[in-house]
Amino acid sequence: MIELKREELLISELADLLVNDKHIAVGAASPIPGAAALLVKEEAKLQNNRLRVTILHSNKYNNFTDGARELFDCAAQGRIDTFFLGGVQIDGEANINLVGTGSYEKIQKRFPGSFGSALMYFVVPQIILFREEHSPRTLVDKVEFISAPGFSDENIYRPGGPKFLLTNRALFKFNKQKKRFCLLKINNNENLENIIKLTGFKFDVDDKITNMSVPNKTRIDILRNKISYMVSEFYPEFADKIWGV
Amino acid sequence: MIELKREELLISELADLLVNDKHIAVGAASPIPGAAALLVKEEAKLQNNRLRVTILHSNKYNNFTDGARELFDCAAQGRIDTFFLGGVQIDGEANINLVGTGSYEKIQKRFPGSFGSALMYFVVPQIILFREEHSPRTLVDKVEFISAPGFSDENIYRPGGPKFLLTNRALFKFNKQKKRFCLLKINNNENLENIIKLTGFKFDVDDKITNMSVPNKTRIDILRNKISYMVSEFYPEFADKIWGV
Amino acid sequence: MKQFDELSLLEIVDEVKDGDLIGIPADYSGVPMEFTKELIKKGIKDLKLYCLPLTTIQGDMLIGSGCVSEVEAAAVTLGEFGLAPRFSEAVESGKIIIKDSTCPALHAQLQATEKSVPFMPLRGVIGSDIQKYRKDWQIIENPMKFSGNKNEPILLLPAVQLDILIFHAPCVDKNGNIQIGRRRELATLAHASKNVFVTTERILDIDLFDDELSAATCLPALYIDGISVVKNGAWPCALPGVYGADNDEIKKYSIAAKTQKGFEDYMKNYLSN
Amino acid sequence: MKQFDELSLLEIVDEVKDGDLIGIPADYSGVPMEFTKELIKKGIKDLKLYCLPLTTIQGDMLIGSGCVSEVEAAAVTLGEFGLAPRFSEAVESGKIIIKDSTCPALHAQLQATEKSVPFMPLRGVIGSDIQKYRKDWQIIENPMKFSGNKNEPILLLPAVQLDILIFHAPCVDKNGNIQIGRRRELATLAHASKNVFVTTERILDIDLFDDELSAATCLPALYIDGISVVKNGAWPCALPGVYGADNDEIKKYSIAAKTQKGFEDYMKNYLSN
Repeated sequence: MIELKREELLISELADLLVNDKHIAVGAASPIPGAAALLVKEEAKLQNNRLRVTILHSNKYNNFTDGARELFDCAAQGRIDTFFLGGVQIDGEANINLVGTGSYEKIQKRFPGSFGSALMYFVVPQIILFREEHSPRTLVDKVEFISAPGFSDENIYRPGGPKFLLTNRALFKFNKQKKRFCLLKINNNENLENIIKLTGFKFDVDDKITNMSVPNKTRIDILRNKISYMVSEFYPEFADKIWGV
Repeated sequence: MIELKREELLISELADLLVNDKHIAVGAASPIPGAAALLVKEEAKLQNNRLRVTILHSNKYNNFTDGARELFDCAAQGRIDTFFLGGVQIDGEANINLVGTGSYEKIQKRFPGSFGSALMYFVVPQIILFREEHSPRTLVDKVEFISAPGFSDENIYRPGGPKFLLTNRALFKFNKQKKRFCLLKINNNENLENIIKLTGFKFDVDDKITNMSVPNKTRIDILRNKISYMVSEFYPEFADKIWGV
Repeated sequence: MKQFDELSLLEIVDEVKDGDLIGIPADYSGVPMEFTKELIKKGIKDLKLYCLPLTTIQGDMLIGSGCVSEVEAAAVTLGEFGLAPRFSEAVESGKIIIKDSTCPALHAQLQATEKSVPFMPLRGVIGSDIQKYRKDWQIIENPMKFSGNKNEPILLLPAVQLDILIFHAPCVDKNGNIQIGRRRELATLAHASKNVFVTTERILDIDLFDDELSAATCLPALYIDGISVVKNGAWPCALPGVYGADNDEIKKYSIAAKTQKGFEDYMKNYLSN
Repeated sequence: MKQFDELSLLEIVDEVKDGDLIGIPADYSGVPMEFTKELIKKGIKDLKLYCLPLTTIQGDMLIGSGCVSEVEAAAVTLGEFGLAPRFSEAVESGKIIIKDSTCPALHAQLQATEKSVPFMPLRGVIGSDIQKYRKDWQIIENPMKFSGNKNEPILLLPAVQLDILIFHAPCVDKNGNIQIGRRRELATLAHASKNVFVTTERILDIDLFDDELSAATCLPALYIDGISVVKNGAWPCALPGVYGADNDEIKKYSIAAKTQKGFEDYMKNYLSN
């Protein structure tokens, strides 16, 4: 059996969520989503399907020519199917916080800021929340600052929103009607009790809950022999750490 | 004495109005304003002054790189000092009509349309109205369609507006307070009575009314030996007709 | 796997439906005349032309051929060859609806769609008869506390989304990126259009995105639904940087089209070539 | 007659006044670090940073040096080297005002000024705490009869005009046109700024407008008030297409700047080089 790195498993899990996309965009500081997008693009190519990937921190995989605003305009136009967002905190209603902890006026710990989340979360049909750390500190009952809300009133223009949340330990699906996450998959060395303990919000559990799926050999080969080198162009430290390329 | 063409006289008259500018823009179908702008730029160069000229129908003298909207954005930003507008009809309150004659709903004679006049007239500090034909048909009491109004209410944002009107026969200055043109100069072979007869609107007459000024030899030389060739790049037919270049 | 769909010209023509709101590039942006010829041959009906910001012979031919029900433009003109005769006649006789506009408004309405906002504000225009006759434009009092002027009326223009856009480009790279150079209004048009097709002089065997500077001259392939190679595809209009306008031909047209009969004779010959 | 003013770096620094609202380019747009060093040496005060849309070491150094009273940004970060420590500390201790924003809002506010309109609408954002705390942002009900949705709340962002913008560019042509390539957010910044100064690696002996394709890569000289040649002017930040970031140096900074003392020691050395 192939020894699989944790990051490779997450890349493969994300890739499974992208197979129906035509255009995937990847924002700042996202080597794992970036690798997943390139992996799906490569697999699509083998099946003679066309898939575009825009990776903002790459020159080679950046499709835009209208300056830094084009990502947001393009997303608002409905031309991006999937985008990834993270969060210092993510809560059970899929609100995300990229700003800090404590009250906003007297902030305790200040983080970088909300980036483009406050628009992207509204307009991209499939937002995948991705946060490696799965702990009561990151997955909270209620975020202390809403960089972008998980849902909106009926009269708000919102074709997009949260679809999945992936962490080191688990994959959740977001139920828009119930405004609640549902646990779909857990990492192989995890168990439900521990996930419940480490998650700061309440969630549903899918009837058919499974382990995360181990990628087959073909996928692993593509990832290690091809995607690794592509990723090294724009995330050299990550590519070096995981694959030594 | 040098035999001066009518067009050369008009170019020289326009040039005199541009000497304090830093950036002059010239729109569609305007060989005489284009030549005047390039002439002033050339004269500025001799005096070691910097003057920019943007001629939309030229590649060489087009300073813009943000597409066709940049002229309007640039003007709205206050970065264009002078622009030229024409009109199928121009009236005594400096309203201009580029659309047609007769009522709008049952138009008699349809002309091309208003182009960018409805913005440029509001934002460029010095708009020079230029219409070669000086007749009761072109200079009317009241335009039949307002492509752009000569003045606006106090609460309307309007840093720009009409400053001068030049025709084959005369140069008028627009008085913003009185909303009325004032005759400054007449062409050498004209007289005041005839101008009054051929002008469809009432106007004031300046105390110091003069003939149009004949350009000096230096200016004529620059025009014929240099500007003529520059103009031939973007208005070849005009340059050929006037200067045979 | 090719990164774009290479189509025949007729396949592109088939994508245009009766009643479509179609984007029309100005004479400096690459007029798709060969496409227009085939569109007229097809007998398309009820097109609504959205000109950014003007049209010349392309619009006049479509109007004269009875393909058009509505035109939104800042100008329809044959430039140095005078009025657009079929346009003028059609407006004078009430055959088409003309939504008179002004250049920056035509840009702004597409920029609203580019950003997916319902409207875009614009200064100027207020007090003109253009504004007076545009029932789809609205004026509000400036609602901002800290920007603009108190009590200032502000014109709001609706977002306009085009059904389809076709333009002619000098070249396209092997991955379907379109070289538009300084003609960035083509990007605005494409961003605001549901479908975009391009006719081009040639397909290059390189990827223009391999070099940062040549990348900067491109409209990215992601906005493009199909490409067709059509030699001299802008004739008799100019294709800036590649060939100039055939002024003799446009002049010939401008004279012939002064009457409907003259136009029809001209078109019979034009369409059969 | 030279078509632009060639200045010394200190002449550009002198154009920045205490209290100015200054445009700050993102790490991918050409960060003018040599300029920033001189600005800190000068002891500038009360700068308001307008980041499009984020700042990295440039903003953190200015904040740590006490030059800044306010920051409007979508993020302040050292990227892969973690939080911007002087920024975080200054916000936590209330030393600076942070106007939290989101990338598209920062673009749109400048686009409003680019068009000289008092505001720009934006979708999204409503219901976030970003919006809640921005008293200069307003929400109106969509006033349009025929576009957008009825009863839809629309966020309006005020036009923002910058006092001054400084960025670092790979090269400039002999007539003062700036090669910005795909970094067109620099054009938006320049259009919305009262004064624009550029530091650059070199001045080319050609006119980039002589060729249509190279013209398309430029920000025109007409927006530029002065240019200074400064070799390695972005170090330790990257100058895309010319040199990469000096990651060792940024990492060194990120560690030193974790404390005010460490920051001061680092800066003493940095400013004296």
